Amino acid sequence: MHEVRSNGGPSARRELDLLFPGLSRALAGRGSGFLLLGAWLSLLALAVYRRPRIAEFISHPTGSGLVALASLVGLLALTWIAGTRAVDPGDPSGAVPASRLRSDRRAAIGIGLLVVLGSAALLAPLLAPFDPDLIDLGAGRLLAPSASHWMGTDELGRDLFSRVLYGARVSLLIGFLAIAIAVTIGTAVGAVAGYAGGWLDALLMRTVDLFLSFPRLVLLITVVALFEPSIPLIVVVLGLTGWMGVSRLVRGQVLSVREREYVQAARAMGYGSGRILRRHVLPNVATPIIVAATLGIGNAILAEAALSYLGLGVQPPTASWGTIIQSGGDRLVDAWWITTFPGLAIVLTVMSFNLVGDGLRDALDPRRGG
Amino acid sequence: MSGPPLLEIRDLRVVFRTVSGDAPAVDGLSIVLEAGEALGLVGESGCGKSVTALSILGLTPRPAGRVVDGSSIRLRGEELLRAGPERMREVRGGEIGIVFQEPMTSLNPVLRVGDQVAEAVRAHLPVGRAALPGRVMELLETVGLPDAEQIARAWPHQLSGGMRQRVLIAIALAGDPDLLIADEATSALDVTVQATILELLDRLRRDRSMALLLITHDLAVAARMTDRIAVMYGGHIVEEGDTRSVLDRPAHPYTAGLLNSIPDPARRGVRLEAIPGSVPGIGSWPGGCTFHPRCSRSFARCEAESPPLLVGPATRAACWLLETDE
Amino acid sequence: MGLGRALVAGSGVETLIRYVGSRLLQAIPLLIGVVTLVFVILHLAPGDPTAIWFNPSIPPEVLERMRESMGLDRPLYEQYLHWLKSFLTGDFGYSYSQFRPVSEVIGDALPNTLLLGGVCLIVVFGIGMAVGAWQAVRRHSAADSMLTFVTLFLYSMPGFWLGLMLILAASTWLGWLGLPVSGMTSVDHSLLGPLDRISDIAGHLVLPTIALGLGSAAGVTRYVRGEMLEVLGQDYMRTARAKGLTERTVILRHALRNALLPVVSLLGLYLPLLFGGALVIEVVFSWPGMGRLMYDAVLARDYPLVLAASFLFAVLVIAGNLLADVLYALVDPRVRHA
Amino acid sequence: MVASAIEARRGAGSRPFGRALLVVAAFVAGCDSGPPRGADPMRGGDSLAAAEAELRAERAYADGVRQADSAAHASVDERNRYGGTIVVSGRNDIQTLNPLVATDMESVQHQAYVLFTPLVRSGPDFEPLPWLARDWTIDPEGDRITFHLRDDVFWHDGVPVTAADVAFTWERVVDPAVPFFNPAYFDAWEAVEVLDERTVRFTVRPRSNLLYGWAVTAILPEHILGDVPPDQLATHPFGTVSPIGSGPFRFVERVPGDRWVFEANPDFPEGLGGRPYADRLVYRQIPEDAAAEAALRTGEIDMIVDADPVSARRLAADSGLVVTSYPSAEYSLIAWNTRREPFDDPEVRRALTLAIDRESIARVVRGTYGSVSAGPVGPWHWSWDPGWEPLPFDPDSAGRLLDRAGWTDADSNGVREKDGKPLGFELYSTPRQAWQNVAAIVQANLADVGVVVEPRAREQAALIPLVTSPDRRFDAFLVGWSRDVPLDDRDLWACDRVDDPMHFTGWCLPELDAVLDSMQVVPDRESLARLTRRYESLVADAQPYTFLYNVDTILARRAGLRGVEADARGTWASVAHWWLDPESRR
Repeated sequence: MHEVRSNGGPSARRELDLLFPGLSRALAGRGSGFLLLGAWLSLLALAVYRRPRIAEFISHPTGSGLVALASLVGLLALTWIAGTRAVDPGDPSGAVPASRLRSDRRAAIGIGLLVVLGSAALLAPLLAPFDPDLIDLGAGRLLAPSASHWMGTDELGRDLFSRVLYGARVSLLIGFLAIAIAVTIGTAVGAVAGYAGGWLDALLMRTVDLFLSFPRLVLLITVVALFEPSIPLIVVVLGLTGWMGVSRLVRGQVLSVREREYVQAARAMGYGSGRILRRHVLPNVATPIIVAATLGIGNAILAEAALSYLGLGVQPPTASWGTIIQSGGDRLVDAWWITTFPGLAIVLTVMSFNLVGDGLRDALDPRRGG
Repeated sequence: MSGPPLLEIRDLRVVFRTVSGDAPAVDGLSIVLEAGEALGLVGESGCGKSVTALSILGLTPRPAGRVVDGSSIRLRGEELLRAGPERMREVRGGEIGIVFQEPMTSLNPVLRVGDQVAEAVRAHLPVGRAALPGRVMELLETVGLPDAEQIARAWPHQLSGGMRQRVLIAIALAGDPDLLIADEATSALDVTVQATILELLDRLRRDRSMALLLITHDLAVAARMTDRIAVMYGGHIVEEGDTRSVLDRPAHPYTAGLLNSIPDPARRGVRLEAIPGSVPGIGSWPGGCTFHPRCSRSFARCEAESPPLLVGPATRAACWLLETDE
Repeated sequence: MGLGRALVAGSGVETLIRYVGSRLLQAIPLLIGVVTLVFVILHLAPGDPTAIWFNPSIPPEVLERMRESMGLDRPLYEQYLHWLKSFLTGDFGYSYSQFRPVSEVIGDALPNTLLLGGVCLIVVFGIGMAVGAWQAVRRHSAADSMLTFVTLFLYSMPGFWLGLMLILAASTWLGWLGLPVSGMTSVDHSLLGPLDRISDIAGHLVLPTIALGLGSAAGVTRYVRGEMLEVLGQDYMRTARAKGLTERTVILRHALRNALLPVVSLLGLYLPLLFGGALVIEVVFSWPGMGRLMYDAVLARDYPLVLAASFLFAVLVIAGNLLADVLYALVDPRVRHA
Repeated sequence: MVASAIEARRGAGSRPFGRALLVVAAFVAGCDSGPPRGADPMRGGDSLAAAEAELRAERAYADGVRQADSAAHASVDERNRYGGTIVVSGRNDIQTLNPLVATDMESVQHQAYVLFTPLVRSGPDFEPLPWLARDWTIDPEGDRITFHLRDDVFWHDGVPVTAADVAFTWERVVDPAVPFFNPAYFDAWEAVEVLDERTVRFTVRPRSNLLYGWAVTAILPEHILGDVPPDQLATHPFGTVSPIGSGPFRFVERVPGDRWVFEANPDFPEGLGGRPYADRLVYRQIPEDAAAEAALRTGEIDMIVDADPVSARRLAADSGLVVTSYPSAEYSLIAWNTRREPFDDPEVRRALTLAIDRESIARVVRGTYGSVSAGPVGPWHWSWDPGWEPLPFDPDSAGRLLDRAGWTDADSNGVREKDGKPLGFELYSTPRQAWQNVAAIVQANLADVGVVVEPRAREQAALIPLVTSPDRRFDAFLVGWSRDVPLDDRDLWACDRVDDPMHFTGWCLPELDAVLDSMQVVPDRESLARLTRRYESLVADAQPYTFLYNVDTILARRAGLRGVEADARGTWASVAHWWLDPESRR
């Protein structure tokens, strides 16, 4: 390490970042600096602490193990790159009205929570203190939360904290995929209905009404009974029954955008409607869709949990938060932790999605101000 | 006129809280208005005119806006900034009426027009339920609305822009105020309707010997309607005097610049001059004389020190040119 | 608003009736569509109504005869036509899992769901509007940001989990409250006088209503707060204050009336949510309503009961949306007197 | 000599397969935990010793309760035991009181003991005792039986119960148009003759448990249902809206999905015990265990029938409550589909049973209210031999058996293979919580001996076709089942009925067919017991099922409710003698 120049000019501090990304910004008292540094150090500590498990994942590669390793490396790389980027000059903070700030802060908290939850889910195989399916019918059954078992154990002696961590993977995965399907279908239907108008619009909207007035439960149970209940099935079913809201939203936006001059201009220049839709209309509709999608993921996670609680969602042994809650349902009074902790995990996750969704919506539409 | 003036504002300072600290919107404004007199407060948008009007009525947009201590707004000598909420309610509509700029959105869409006028009447005058409709009809007729009966029953969205502005004037007059503030009252209307509203305001002022504070960016409108004019820039008054003097012998370069940018039939063919640069946003006003960066005749002192109102040939202006005898 | 366009053409009551009429006409194909879809999906699922009776000692031939008596051996379209004909003539058929005519089964369950759903609706919109408006008026205050956090927290909570936590609390540290944790009526209900019966049911309503309503109440609060903020920023609020009206009048007479307009349309959206969402809550609290009935019926492949319940659910949804539209028109003069 | 039991699998009290799945699954839904503080075997403790100690303590507690009960009996004078409303709650609603259609335990018990007066009544060892029939004589050739009825039993609408009612009931039960759930009870009953108002004679074939059908099937009122066409009896409102009975209690009202209310029948004959002590008897459906427990603690209900072992542990600790249990006909099993490799090999089946820790499963799922099941006969049956031991939990010999059967872990990847095929199977069950726990334990146990288990949860109506259709698309099937007094298991094992729905395993043995056939006709109990022993040993050797655990029915009641002597005949057997301490009447 060559000597650091006395005045510790910016370039000197930059070298420190190579080893400790974000350090220079932390020294400059910038919040993001502490965050990056904290992330970097904790990821390193995890890698060191879990050396044996990493070695085992390498020797006996399993699906989830590889995902965990890949995400550990990925997160380290991300933090390093973010940390070492040149310290951006003081941004000219124009007179930003306080309300904009608040909504950004809420979005920031939401995103922060999501990053933590997401990485915890991805790194579950490394983070989990025990194997989630390890049964201990002896002394380990139904232990209350303690130092060794942060969230206690269930009736088969399995460590609840590990199961909730692994459950996060299932619930988050289902939430994202279901919304992806719902938003895709919704956007397609909404865009075509909004843009085409006329009888096609009426037909599509009547179909939307049909789906909205359809008892979702009948479809869910029948599909679960018809096919083998599995994560892809739940995702498809939630996706198929969740797109109607998005389609109405998109249609409204497309209707308003369609009248705008630049769209008529494009039409005048002879562009095909497909191109117009893709190039001009949809980008302007993107923001409300993103907001709807973010809020939608929260609802999808809630729906999956309810389904699993009714025994219709994710089938054991895969543990999703809903199934864990169901397993604790009849031990509510004396093994309260089995039901409580997965519930809290759901609330925290859904809240962070809602925080981000709210923050985005208010930031993008200041009139409704935070 | 003996006794304190109808309205006297001295060193009014209003700031807005932003991410990077408090930004001043009104920075040391002082004006005086006698009873029955018409004063034009003229300035480009963003110079703090509307904030001044709202502050007079104690309606500074909270919580972002804040009237800084040391400011003073006296109504016939009574300091309004220290008046309690009940007193301020009596003043609003009872002693000072205000008409805003945007007639299309200033009426409550879900209440009938008559109810919105009656509400204002009952807030200040001891009018019984029975007499109320009559009083409302009378008000609507005085503001020149033809079929008052039908108008009273109508909903706001059923009236044109001009008719709605007349209703708003009726509302402002409901409490027989001594001072009427017209904050860009005609800017949103098209020219023909604008003229009829201005003529109405003038007639009402005379009939009721009511003071008028006409806030506008349009010097021509101020010229027709007011006895005196105060030109506002950078949150305070830069020139003030009786209308004729300000129009004919402006002492402040900014006022001169404003006058030159008005198309005047007398100077047909002469190229209109535009004042270089643009009005700085709230909170980013330069030091010294706020106009100096855009003033073609600015010199060292302008940048250093903010000039007070100095006595000029016919008007008073905040410009160091008056002191130097160049 | 569809209604708005219709009302623009004419004005007054007869347009309203014509509009409602056209909406009801549109609803008929929709209802038929829903019920047909349910019929097809149910028959696609493996297993059939005899599943509930699948008794080891019933010889196969008896089971066969039972299937014939239910008409399950006939081709699908024939079953559908037969069912549709009887359904349209008001004969909802016999529920094999409840051993009673379907109309009777639904007759018992529907009022309970309407009761729970109705009470929830009142609580949800009552709290939502009051808290939302109160919060908006105190914008940027500590109370505002605290409430924003709390409503977000409650809005993100799974209803059934909240139900379980309420049962946990009611049977442990809140035990002294003696809140009933299951069913709709206590045991000796039939012996009670009319007044006691009402208070008995009310007692049973407390926990399910909280479990079902809290999340939605938080949702409505957030929505009303947003609407209220928007209204408070409008110009006519400034006019109202400039008139010298008291703050209370300004808020109640001017702000609230305008903010509540869109809330009425929210009512239409929440109707199906409350009755659909009630299902899990009804299962947790064993509330004898339509949700639990539907859940058991679908599991037991009780075709007539599921079809009738689905039809009713669709009617509720369509009626809800229509009601919201009509209410919106009545409340907003801009639509009523275009 | 006829044995009858209310808990019969296929008798009136039996649970249809479908219901068996749902009910038994729910029945064992809660595995148990005790309050974390108390010494609780399910909590593991260190060894089985702790579990035994707990069992002994449990029995001592039960005996103590019985003494307290009889002491109380003597202390309170018989006269003021009358009065009060007894409220009983159970997990499932009574489906109907129409005996021709009822299939679930709650409905049948209310028919036989509460609402109606059956022809005969079962004694403690299920031998038939006089009830509606004062006595009966069997002709020397044994082909005709004549019943003499009491003259003091009336329908609740005042009409006397006569021989015509008995004949009418028999005609409907055997009528093919009526979906009676257990025709096997009466297939030895050929014809009926009404000699006079009080005498009815049947021609019969020799049959063991001959009269058992009449103990569990209530007599129907001919004057009400006489002219109802047989095929409409099933959907007649008699069962759910207006049941007219002849028993100790009369029907008052029903609130669907919530409760059934009965009141004492003042005209019930003294000879049969006279008017019951309680004024009113209520049955409430509370599916959620936590809710039922809370209702019992607050006194809203007096007894939980079939309580969940989890709540039972907690309730037992409460001084104001009493928890007892009795062996029931319920048991759980894994059925191996012997039509598929490798379950056709008895060695493999035996190894799988040896490798499964049934003791832990019983303890986890049932706590002290269950025992490892040794075979098709359970502790509730009169012919049960306590000395008959189940296979031990012995993973080592299981491993050796698998090696011998050719399943070895050549590539030592922890999973045994044979000719390249790994040893593993899918274990099907419904998504009930108890089955998930059992499946998880089986998965862990078999993993230790190199067998891969994949639990598959399928909703009941979808699962039934899988396991009952001829192509039998399953390897192993975890299910709850209920036994029957006549032990007529021919539909499970008979070689000529391999394709019947219930023949899951597809395993059969000609010798076993002979044993089962003779068990249905042999007249005396000693030879019936001997044949039953032979039946048990044949099944134990072949292990077509891995028998898991027998279930004890748990009754949790307020101390103030007395006279509840429940045994294998069913909870409501002694309902007429239940009474409430005067001060604990609501």
